[in-house]
This record gives sequence, structure tokens and C-alpha cells, in this order.
Amino acid sequence: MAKYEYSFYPGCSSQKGASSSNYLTSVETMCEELDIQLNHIPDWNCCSASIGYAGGGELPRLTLSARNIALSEEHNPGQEIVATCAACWLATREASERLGEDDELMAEANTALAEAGLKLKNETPIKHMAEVLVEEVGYDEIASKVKKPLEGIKIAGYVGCQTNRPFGIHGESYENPKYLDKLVDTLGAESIPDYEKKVQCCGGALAFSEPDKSQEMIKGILEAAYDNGADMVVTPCPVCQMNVEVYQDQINAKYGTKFKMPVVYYSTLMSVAFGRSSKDAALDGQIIRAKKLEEIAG
Amino acid sequence: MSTNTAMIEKYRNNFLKEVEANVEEGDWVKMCMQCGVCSGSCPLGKHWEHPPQEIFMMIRAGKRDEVLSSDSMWMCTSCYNCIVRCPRELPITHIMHGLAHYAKRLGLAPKNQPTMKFAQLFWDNLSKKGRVNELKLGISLYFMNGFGEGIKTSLKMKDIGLGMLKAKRMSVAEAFGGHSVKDLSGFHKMLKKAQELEDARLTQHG
Amino acid sequence: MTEVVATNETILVVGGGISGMTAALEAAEAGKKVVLVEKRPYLGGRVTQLYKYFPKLCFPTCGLEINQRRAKMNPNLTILTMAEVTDLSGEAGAYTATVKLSPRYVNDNCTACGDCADAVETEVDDEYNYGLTKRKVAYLPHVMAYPQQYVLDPAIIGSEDAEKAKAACKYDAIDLDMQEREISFPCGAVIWATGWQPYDAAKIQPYGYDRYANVISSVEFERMADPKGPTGGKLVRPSDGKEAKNIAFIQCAGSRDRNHLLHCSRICCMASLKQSTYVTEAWGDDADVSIYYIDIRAIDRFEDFYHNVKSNPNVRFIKSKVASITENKENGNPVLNGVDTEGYNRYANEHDLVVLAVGMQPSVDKDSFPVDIVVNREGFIEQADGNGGVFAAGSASDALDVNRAVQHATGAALRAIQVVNRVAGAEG
Amino acid sequence: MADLKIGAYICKGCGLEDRLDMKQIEMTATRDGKAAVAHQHEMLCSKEGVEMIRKSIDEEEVTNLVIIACSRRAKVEAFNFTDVAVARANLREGVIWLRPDTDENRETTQEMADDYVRMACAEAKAMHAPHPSGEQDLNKHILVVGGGVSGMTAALEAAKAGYPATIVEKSGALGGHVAELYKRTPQKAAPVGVSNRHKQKCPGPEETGIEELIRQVEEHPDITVHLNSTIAKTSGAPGRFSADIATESGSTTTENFGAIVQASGFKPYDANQLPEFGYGKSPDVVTNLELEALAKAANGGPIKRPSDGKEVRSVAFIQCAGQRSEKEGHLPYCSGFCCTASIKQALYFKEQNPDCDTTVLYTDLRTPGAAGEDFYRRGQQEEVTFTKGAVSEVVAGGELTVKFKDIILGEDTEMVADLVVLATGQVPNSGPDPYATLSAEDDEEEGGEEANEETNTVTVSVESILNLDYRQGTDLPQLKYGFTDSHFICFPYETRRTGIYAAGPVRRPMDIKQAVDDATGAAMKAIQEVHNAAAGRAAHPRSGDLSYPSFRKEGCTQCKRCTVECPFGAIDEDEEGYPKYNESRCRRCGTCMGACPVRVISFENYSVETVNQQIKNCDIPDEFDEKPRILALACENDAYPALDQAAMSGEELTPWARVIPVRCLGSVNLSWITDAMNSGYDGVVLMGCQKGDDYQCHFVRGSAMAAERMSKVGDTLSSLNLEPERVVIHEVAITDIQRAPQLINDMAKVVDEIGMSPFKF
Repeated sequence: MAKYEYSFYPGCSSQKGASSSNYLTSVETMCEELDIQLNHIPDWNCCSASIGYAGGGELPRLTLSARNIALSEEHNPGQEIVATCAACWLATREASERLGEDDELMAEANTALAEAGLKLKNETPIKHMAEVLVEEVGYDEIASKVKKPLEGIKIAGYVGCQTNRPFGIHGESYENPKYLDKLVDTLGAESIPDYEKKVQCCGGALAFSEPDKSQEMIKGILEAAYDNGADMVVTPCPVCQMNVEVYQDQINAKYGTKFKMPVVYYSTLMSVAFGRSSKDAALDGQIIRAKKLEEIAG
Repeated sequence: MSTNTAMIEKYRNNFLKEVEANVEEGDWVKMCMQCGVCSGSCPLGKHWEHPPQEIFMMIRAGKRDEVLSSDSMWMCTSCYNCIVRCPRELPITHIMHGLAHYAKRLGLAPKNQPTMKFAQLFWDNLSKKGRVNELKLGISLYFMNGFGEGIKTSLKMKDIGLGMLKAKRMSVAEAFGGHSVKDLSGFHKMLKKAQELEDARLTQHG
Repeated sequence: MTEVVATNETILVVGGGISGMTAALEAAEAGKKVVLVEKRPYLGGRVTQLYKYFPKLCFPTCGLEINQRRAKMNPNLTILTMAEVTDLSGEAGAYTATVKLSPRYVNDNCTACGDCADAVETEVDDEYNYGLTKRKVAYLPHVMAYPQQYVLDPAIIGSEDAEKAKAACKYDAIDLDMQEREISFPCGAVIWATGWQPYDAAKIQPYGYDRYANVISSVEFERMADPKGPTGGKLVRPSDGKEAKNIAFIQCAGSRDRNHLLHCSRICCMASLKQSTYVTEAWGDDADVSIYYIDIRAIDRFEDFYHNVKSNPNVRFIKSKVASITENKENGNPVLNGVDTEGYNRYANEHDLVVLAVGMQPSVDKDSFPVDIVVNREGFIEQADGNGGVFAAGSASDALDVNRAVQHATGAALRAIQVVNRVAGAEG
Repeated sequence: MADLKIGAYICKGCGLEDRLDMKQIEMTATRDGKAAVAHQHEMLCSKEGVEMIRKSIDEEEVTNLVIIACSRRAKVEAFNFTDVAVARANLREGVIWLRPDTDENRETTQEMADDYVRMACAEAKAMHAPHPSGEQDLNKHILVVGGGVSGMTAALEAAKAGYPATIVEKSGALGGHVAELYKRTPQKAAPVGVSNRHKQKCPGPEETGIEELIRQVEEHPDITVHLNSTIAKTSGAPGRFSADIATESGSTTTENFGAIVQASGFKPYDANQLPEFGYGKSPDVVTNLELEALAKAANGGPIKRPSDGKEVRSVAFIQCAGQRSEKEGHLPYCSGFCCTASIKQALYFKEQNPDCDTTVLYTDLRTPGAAGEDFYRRGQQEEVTFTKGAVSEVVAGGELTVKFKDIILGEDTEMVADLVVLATGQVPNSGPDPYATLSAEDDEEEGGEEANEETNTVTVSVESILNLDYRQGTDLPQLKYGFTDSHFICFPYETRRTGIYAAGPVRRPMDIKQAVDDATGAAMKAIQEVHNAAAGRAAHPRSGDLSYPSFRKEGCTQCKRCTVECPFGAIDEDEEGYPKYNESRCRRCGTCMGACPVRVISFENYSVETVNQQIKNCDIPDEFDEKPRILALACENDAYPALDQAAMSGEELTPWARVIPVRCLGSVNLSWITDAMNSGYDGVVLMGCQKGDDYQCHFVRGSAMAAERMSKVGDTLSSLNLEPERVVIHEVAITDIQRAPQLINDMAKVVDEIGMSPFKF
């Protein structure tokens, strides 16, 4: 019996061969160390994120999340749902709240679910993994697992948008959340508490359709990280991770900058700090290699 | 009669009522007190022809065409800055999504609006198999503006693609079949029903 | 403090700010026995921390002098300072009040000569200046403080300073053995005048009050403008002491906002208009004032004041709720980001100093009244039959300016008198 | 009364003993001050010290006390002996705390102290313990003028406290304008538990409750109501007012009252002055009050428009109609109540037909407080459209076209509506301003009141409300725009007519809730004044003072200065033209005393003589001593406290200064200046409060009167061949802690430059 047990919603981008498969790898490693058991929601589907709105109307989109919650309530009864992807978490929790306060929508959603032989009770709290770490596990327990402190690494905690707004982590401010910094310090690395772009939007939703606009914002995020002497950026969001990491060459080409800033997940940091291998920490998933972490991981 | 003309018929000069009845969270629009904090909080604000607070005023002023044919709502990146700062608790992000969706349904959204196209592709992609197929999404995305454009974009994105492949964060396997929900028929029936109910609500209003 | 002599015909006034003082004095001067209970070591409350009043730009201490004289002369009035009502039981016409008296460690022998303050060394934050300055641990809260008696900070007890203070006093006025006491006494009616507190500016995260030195609150700015205040009346920046000439005022900082206070605090518009005159007075044509607002609420005759300020070319009005404040790291200037809603103009304006016009919040939390009383969702006391013989006075009842608080408190005095007169009638 | 016997009580505490030669002090008191007994004490304000004094009064039959210790503002409770005359020599704040503790200063510091002892003794000698006049008995009956919500509330609240009230209402019914309302704006904010989400409604319009209020008034045994009645004449003073109540039919009854509440309310603004908004051109353009009539007529049914009785499907509200505007005939002020009133009225339509388009065109939406902002929310919840727009014109036609500038969308645009409601304001229903009229007759009155006149752009009723038979006019003085408000922030009820309190919209524009609070407060003040008058006590700001002015008829020249200059209209003239004092109208400022050229007016404990004796009994060293003397006459309300605080803050004052506190600069008699000059003072500094529009003088016009008189002092000086610089007058605020002593030190410099006075003997 694991110390913590959750119904897990991994999300599309974490699947094998998908853009944040490395996130899942490191999360699984991290959870092993913290004795967190993740029971995948069987046959989960896409949450349609926030960009689904053009094609999907309100009800179809809500129904998508309703299906996931219903599946969880059926197969992982009594277990809180945990998501690692900010978009997945947000869409699911929003759907849950919206359906919770609008009976008409709730009824319609269940009518649609019935087509797939499902029923939504909507009694399940939906959490982000960061919430679990901060509110359930806690910094002390995390610290107690650190075998290889990440000494000498200066890390900018980039929280981004959807892990932070509109729900965020309890007790944290939307404008200046501190939990990533605390986590970085807990792991023995050096945080940058007044990193001014920690909640700046990376333009995720527009990365494909409006690359110039989003890359302009990404540039600001990276510049600030360099200005604060960061060795790398850490983030809890797959969209942020991908955007901030993969477009650096294009940004360099466009603005004549020389960005080569590794962008990692908190779970990667923790896996390394907990003494696990580069592979377990999914450092091989970095497009811009996080050498300092590799050195520690060995 | 097109839905659009039907709506014009029904609501005449009262665009606010039309929005309340047909746009996601549209019944919040009346609560705006024109402080402008949303407009000032938007990271892409400078790209909006009409920022949210102005759109709310335009809705009240009955500027139907200007609002629905506007490029502005499509600038929303769902960062939720406006929502958390709004002193009147308007779910502005959702209202913007709702307006964009409504404009598109009525066929009033600006043609070739890139985000609209991408968002549609994204939806088509996920509704097909229940899960997003990033490879196919990427490819269709590059070619959304025709074959020539597509090649260019593909080349431009080549290095990134290779990097992703190398990092095993992209897989050619996805091109064939790829991830999917198992109960695909149930999934499709569910979505179909949801869509029917949604349409019903609209036509009943319309 | 000797035991309180009171009966069911006595009126208890809770809070010795301008409202409580007014209610107590009006009732006492109409011949009623009144016990006035004040948490601070002195009377006057928050108005003693104001530099000027709008709209006359006159000085609060001017009226305070009169009210203090009234208090000194009136035999019907018993004043308990450093006192808090901890319990109130009974019903209209027959209440029993329990009051906690914190030790002042200084008795009535004190002549306010100040020898104790000279003797001690330890300094702590001066709450009178909202912590912008330090004060000795033996202190007179402010130069016009009444009762005109020094106070020993509890922190001093058991320290060397305590003995030094005691030794320095020639009048045996320092009593280090004073203990916290609890007393109970009857009263027929209660006037609840616990007033307001400034909303915690740090909670307005987008404005970075807790992150940027040059973002301050309106109550702090008020102290700054006062020649007796922390900067001797000079308008300077906390970060570098540089003269602050280009000053922005942000209205509704915490008010009319579901993230903070839902209500409109009423006074903030007038307060900022008033404070803008501090700036124009100090710097003349070099003054550069920007007021960011949603609606300017200069009600009734106050419109004149608004009109006059508006006619000053050095004061700008921008109809905009500022979205966020960032900082120019080179010069420490706060940068205000937002949209001027009159015709949609985006701005990123730099200022020397930013003043947050913070809202008024009831001093007493809605759940911690020692008596069952009807409050609205903002925690202000509503007039209701259910309140029995308890009557709100001043800004415990709503966000009120001084003039209206006094007006309201005067009425509250009569409502209390009605109750005790019924008691008198019944007892013949 | 026992023969005068002076007792000097000398405190050695607070460092006085270390800084001064106490033996010398005592000798000065007994030898120069003629103190029959003198006692020293380690700590005069201690229980023992006070007992010592008490004992001395009782056993040694001392009648006039001289407390030689600290400022008269300190230890007031301890030295509060009511049965004897008390003078205080301020050696602590006045001397040792303002002078450096060094050997070279010891001599001048001692001289300073000795002088203050001489002065206090001389003052004491000229003083008598004040005794109540007994001029009027306790009359608990309150007269309330006006039967609107303010008047009825004042009457009811007074009656509930056991004070009978009589309401005089001009019209044929109680209720005033509130009776014309369909509903009122909610008086409370949303209760605990109502979330901000708009699905949970904030409070909406509620019943006016006026019928219930009228019922309570009519049924209350202690309330008498006179309808169709006005006040034909009001004479007397607090505690003994006599009012002639005249009915339309012509019959008159006379009743006596202890105090008066004037709740004469407001007159609706005349919308005929707003042709640009189509008022008068189309019957479908109505004022907010007229809309209430339509709503009442509809009585829950759909509101019909006047022109053709068609149900109103769209309505536009024009805020600030004829208000907040500099235009001729417009009201410059904001009436405060109109924003919430328009929201309320928009909800009348929504209540009937949620699809009715209701648009409120505003520039600043003013819904203050908790209840106010919640009501704004309620309006939005019901889908009232709020548009920030400036209306330029309303074009009348089949339907009305409202042309306006949309300030948010930045465009000139227009909208059509079935009905247009003009949110018009309140015009105070006050009588003629005594000073506006007086200033026509009396030159003296100009200057101070000019401001008042020029700002009186609003047309005020010339019909008197109170018909006071006062020397200074028939009605309450006005402040601005015809409102009778007091100009105090801290003391909103203090009018310039003691015992007469204004309440409700006649005082300043206000809504129902504020009017109710205001009326309750006014009733409180009236009740209090009833008791003050009966006990012969002064009202604010010298609350409790028992002294009152008397005059020597023999000396009086009937110059009328006192009757004209009294800021409170307390003094009338008798048949022969002599001043006729009304003690309970008097606020004890002494402005009359200062005005009197023949010095016949005095208070028991404050007179031309008490001050003159202080001036004369200060020791004036001869020219060659190089020790000038500077007389400072300081207002006891602001300048004197400022000097006290200067002392506490370690400021320094020239050793040549001799400061005498005065009740108000208005009480300063020119003779004090000339006598001071004649007896060899080198300079005189007068310190009073700010005058003019934003006056800070607690007696309203005192400092202004003083300034006028002093403008003539130059002639006196030149007639003595003295430099005019030797006498200066300053406006000093209580916060002028550095400045107050500095002003006196500056005079020392001046004297240093122009040399000593030649009048030393």
C-alpha cells in the first residue's frame, strides 16, 4: 500500500513518442521515490485544452472532461484525480466546477455520457501534481529524500499561466508564486525568487498559429532568465517546457540572440536530486541538454 | 435561412441579449464596469483591435458585426490574467472563447484567421481518435495554408522536428494509426450527442 | 484605573476614535453617564494620524483639541484606554460588559515630563507612523496624545530599560508590576464605534506593494505629508530618499473588487484629491500628479473640491484600473501598465512614487464581535432590531468620511439615550 | 459672596524647582501678586497637591486661585475647581520647556516666570467665579420645521427619548418628497452569505416605509402635528424660544420650545432650465421625481409614457442633468442621490418587463459605501445598461433621440428611447441668507461674506422659513449654494444660530438613509441644547462654560458694533437701541467684547480688565536694559496649543515674549494693543485662526473680525509715532509647532532692528 494514491490523468502530450513523454518518465521516477502510486484513468481522452474552442462548443468540450472524471469515478473510486499537464488539470477542474454550478449543463453532459454508458457524479477533487507535492507531501519530506543536492546550479522557476491561474497552488499569489523557488531550494539548488517573468505567458496556444507573437514573449522569458544568471529554467507545464525550449534556435535566428537555455521539469530536478539516473530523470529527453544535471546524475 | 440571419431576426437591436443566450458565459457581459483591467492585463493586448473591456461595451452598444467579425478574440492565449484580476469576476477568457466560437459558427469570423484554423484542426484531430496525434496535427498545420506554404513551413520546422525525434518526443509511428481511446464508438456517440444538444440549444434560441 | 461606577442607565461606548468620542461626548453633555473604552493608549483613533481633512484642508488636531477639552471638563465621562470589550451579555437596558485592561505601566502621577523616554534606549516600530519610523519603548504616542501620559511598551518589562525608566521617574508614575486586569460593569445601551482599518495593500499582488519600495499606501503617504511625520513632511521616495514629484494615485486599491473588498470605500477619491494638493503645494509647477480611477466619487458639495483639483494643469486623470505595476530596475521607478479606457490607449507609465488609495475595512472581523449583531457581507454593522441596545456609530456601520461618521455617531448617541431613558422611566 | 482673597499654589515638579528660584516665585506671588496665601508642593497635580489646595480654599477662605504650574491645557481634571475663580501661570510649557537650560539664560528665564506669576495674580484679582444665569428653565419641547422624512424622524427620535415634539408642515400632509416615491433604494448591503456571482441577487428597491413612519408620528402621544402651517415668527433663545405657528386659514397659535430642528428639505430642480434635453418640448422627457409619479400611477403595472399612453419599452436616464455644471442656471454640485435613484427607477421597468431596454448615461457613477456598490451590482444583474457618455441633446419626435458622446468607444452617437428621464438634483429649501442681505446694509459685513455672495449662483427661496426676530436676519446663515450646512467637518451640526439645528437636504444634498441619520443627530443636538440652556451652559465649542457677557448700560454709546459683529446673532437691540443679550444664544467667544469701543462688555472670568491687568502687571525693564518685551495674544484653541506642543517638542522661544491666551482673536479689544504700546511693550503679535472661505476659526467670524479691526491699528500707532511693524497679526494653525514660536521670535528680530519702544518709564 503506497503512502499516497491518486487517479492519474496523464494527457495526450505525455504519451509514448509525444512532446512531453519525458515529463511522464521523470514523474514516474519522482513518484517511486516519494511513494506516490498513480493509477491511470483507463481509456482517458483528450481534454481539448483551451484551444479546442473554435471547433468544440461549450458542451462538447465539457463532455470530454466529464468522460474522464466519470471513468475515474467508475474505475478509481474515491481517488482524487491528479494531472501533470497544466492544460489537462485546468480543463478538467474547470469542467468539474462549471458542471457543478449549472444543473442544465450537468444534465446535458450526462445525457451525452450515457451514449458511452457513463455517468458523472462529479464528486472528485482534481489536482495538479504540484499541489500534491506542496500540499500533501510537503517540502520537508521532499528534502528528506534528497541524496544528491543540486549544488551550484542556479535555476529560474518559471510557473507560467495555467498551473497558476485561475486556480494556482493554495496560498500562493498569482503574480508572484514562490513554490517552485522553494522546491529548487529544497533540492539544494539556488533559486531566483524575484525572477520577474515567472508568470509571464509563453503564448502557448498561439505557438503554431502566431509564432512571431509567441516567440516574442518567449524571448522575454529567456532574457530575464539570463539576466538573473540562471543556468536553467524549471517549469511544471509541458506547453511552457516545449515552447520555451524548442524555439530558441528560431528566436536566435530572428533576433540574433544566443540562447541555449535548458528548460526542465520539476520532476526531472527531483529525480536527479533523489539520486536517480539521467535516463530515469529523462534528461535524454532534453533537446537542449541540461549538462549540469547530467554531471550530478552521472 | 442561415443561423446568422435567424439570429439577427430574433434579437434585432439587442446584441447583448443575443450574446447572453448563445455565447459561453455570455450572461456575465452585463456585469462589466469598464475598469479596463482585463485589457491592460492581456499579454497580447497590443495585438487586439478591440480589447475585452471595449468588446463588452461594443456588445452593449449593439455593434454586432464589428464584434463578431473582429480578429480580436482570436488573440486570446488563455493565460487567465484577465479572469483573476477582474474586479467583477467576469470569466473573460471563456467569454472570448465563446464569442470566437459563436462568430465562427455564424460564419462571421475573419477568413484565414490562423488561430481559428489551428483550433479547428486541433479539434478535428482530437475528436477523431479521442486523443491528439501531434504528428498529424503538426503536418496538417504546416499545410493548412496550402501545399507550397506547407513545404516552406516544414523545412523551417525541420530542425525542431529532428530534435524532437532524437529526444523521442516525436514518433513517425504516429503517422500510422497512433494513440487512440479504446471505446472509440462510445466516444464518438458521446460527442455527437453533445453536439446535438448544443445545436438544439442554439436553434431553440434562434 | 479605579473601578468603574456604572448602572443600567450608563451608556457604554466601544472605541474612542472620532465617532466614539463624538457619541460619548454628545451623550455626556446631555447629562448621561458614559464609559468610553479605547484599545489604544489615547483617544482620537485614526484621525490623529491624518495630516489634513478634505475638503477644507484643515487639521484634524484642531477639532481634536476641542473634543479633548470637552472630555477633560466633563464629569459624566469615564475613559478607559488600553481597554477592550471582551464580552457583552444581557439585553437592551441590562447589559453586563467585560473589559480587558492592558497594563500601561504608567499611573496617573505621570506629568508627561518625558524623563523615562530619555532614559530608555530600545526602539521599536512606531505604529503611529505605520512602522515608517522607530519610537522608544517608553513613549508618548503623539505630541497631542490624551490622556497626556506616557506608555511603557510591554516589550520593556523585565529588561534593563524598565528599571532605567522607573529610576528616571521623579513622580513614582511608573509601576512595573501593573497586571492585565478584567473588569465587569453594567450598562443599559452600547454604542459600537470600533471604526475601520486600512486594507492590507500587500494583498493587492499585481501592484507589488510587498515587492517595490516606491509603492506605498495612502495612509503611509498621509504620514509622509505631515511635518510631524517620518520624513518631516517631505515627499520623498522610500527607496532612495529622492524627491517624489511625479506621483501616481491608484484608486479602488482593494475596493469595489471581488478579490478584495466588494464595497466602495467612499473616502478614497476625496483622499487622493486631497493628497494631490499636498503634491502640487510642495512642488508647484514641477508637480506631476496622475490619478488612475474608475469613477471619481466626489459626492455632493465635495464636487467643488474635485473641480478645483481638476482645474490644476499638473493633475491628470486617467480612467483606468491599473492592471499591474512593474519596476524599472535602473532608476527604481514603478511602471504602471494598463489601458486608458477612454478611447483605448495602452500605457506603461513611469512615476517616482505610487500611492495606493487603499480601502476601508471594518476593524472588527465579522466573526469576532463579542455580542450577537447583524452585519452585512462586508462586515459593517447594519441597523436592525436584532441588535437590541447596541448601536453602531461611524465607520463600523459603513465606509464613511469624518463628517458623516460624526453625523452618524451623534444620532447613535440619541438611540442609546432612548434606551437608558426607558430604563430610568421604568426604575422611576 | 466672601471678599476677594487670592491664593497662590506653586508646583515644584516637572523640573520647575531645578530651573527656577521657587522662593523668588513665591515672593513675587505674595509681594507683587498680592496673594494672601501661598503654598508650594512637590507635585501640585497629585492627589495630595489637589487636597492641599482644596483644604486651603475651605479653611483659608480663598476665593481666587492662582495655579502656578503648567499650561492651562494640562491637568485640567486635577485643577477643575468650579466654586472659585482660577487663573493659571504657565511656567512649564510656557517657560522652562521653551527656554534652554543654561546659566546665561537663568536670569531671563526667571524674569519670564516671575512675570507670568504677576500676570496670573493680576488676572485672578480681576476675575469672578462664573455662575449660571438662570435666564431660562428646562423646556424639553422640540420644534421641528418640516414634515418630510427628516422632520418626522427628528420628531419621532426626540419623542422616543422623552422629549415632546411639534411638527410644523407647510403642506397639507406629512411625508414630503418621499411620499411621492414609488419605492426607495435599498438601505442595506447584501447580507452575509450572498456570493458575488451574479446569480445571487443583491438587494433591490424596497417600500419607502413612509406610511409606517407617518403612522408612528401621528400615533405618538408626545408629537403634535400642524399641517398647512408655517412659522410666522420665532423669538427668544434656546430654552425659551417662542414660535407663532400660523395656519393657512390665518389663525395663529404661539408655543414655547427649548430648541428647534429645521428640516425644510429641498425643492426639485426646475427642469425647464434644460431645454437642450427636450424638457417641455416632449411630454416623454420627465424628471426623476416625475417618473416616480408615473411609476406610482402604474402601481405595479407597465409604466406608460405620457404622450400616448404606450407602454415604455426603452428608457434612457440622463445623469447629472443640470448638475455638476458651470452653466448658468445649473447646479455646480452633485446631488448625491441621483445615481442610485436612476438605478432604482430602471429596475421599476425591469420589474415589469425584463426586456425593456434601460440605459443609464453617466460620466461618473456614484454609488458609494457597501449598500451603494451592491445596488450598482443589482442594476447590472437585471441588465440595466450603463454607458459612460456625455449627453449633448435630446431631439423630441415620435420617439426621442438622445445624442451623446460615448466616452469609452470615443464616438459621437445616438440612441432612441420611448422615454427619457432627467436625473435632476436637489435645491435647498432654505430661507434668505441673513448675511447676503445684511452685507447690503452693513459695510462691515463685506469681505468675509463676499465669497458667500458670489457663490450664491443658485436661486434660493427668498421666503423665510423661521422668521427669526433676530437682529441679524430671519433665518439660518448659509454656507454655499443656499445650503445651511455648518462649515465644520468635526462638528457638522454647529450652525451659527445656537439651538437651531438644520437636518436633511436643506443642509447638504442627501438621500433618505443619510437624511434619517442626519435628523437623528440633529434631534440629539437639540435635546442636548435644551439641557445646556437650562443649566446656563455654553454650547460648542466652549461646552459647559458658565460665564456669559454682561454690559454696563451707563457706558454704552449704542454704536451697535456688538449686535452686528456677533457671529451667532446672539445680541438684539432693545427699544432704546441698547444691546439686548440672549445668554443661551451666546457662544462665549467675546467677539462683542473685542468690538466694544467703550469697553463696557465683560464676562465674569474674562474681560477687558482681566487681560489688561495681565498686560500692565508684566514688568517692563527700561530702555537701557536691552530687554524688550513682546506681547503675544494667542487664540486658546489653536495658537496656544501649538505653543504648548512647541514646548513639548523642544522648540525655543525668545525670553522677551509674554504670551496671553484669548478665547478668540475676535475678543481682542484694540485698547489692549494701545495700552500695551503705551506701557512700553516693544511689539505685539496676534495669533488667530485661518479666516475666509475655508475658515478654521471655531467662532466662524472671530478671526475675520479681528483682522478687520487690526487693519485700523496702523493709524493708532502712527498717532503714537510708532512703527507699524510693531504690531502684526498672523493666522496660526494648531499644527504650526515650529512656526508659532518662530513668529514671535521674528518680532524680537524686528525690534532688534527698529529699536526699543520709546514708551518705557
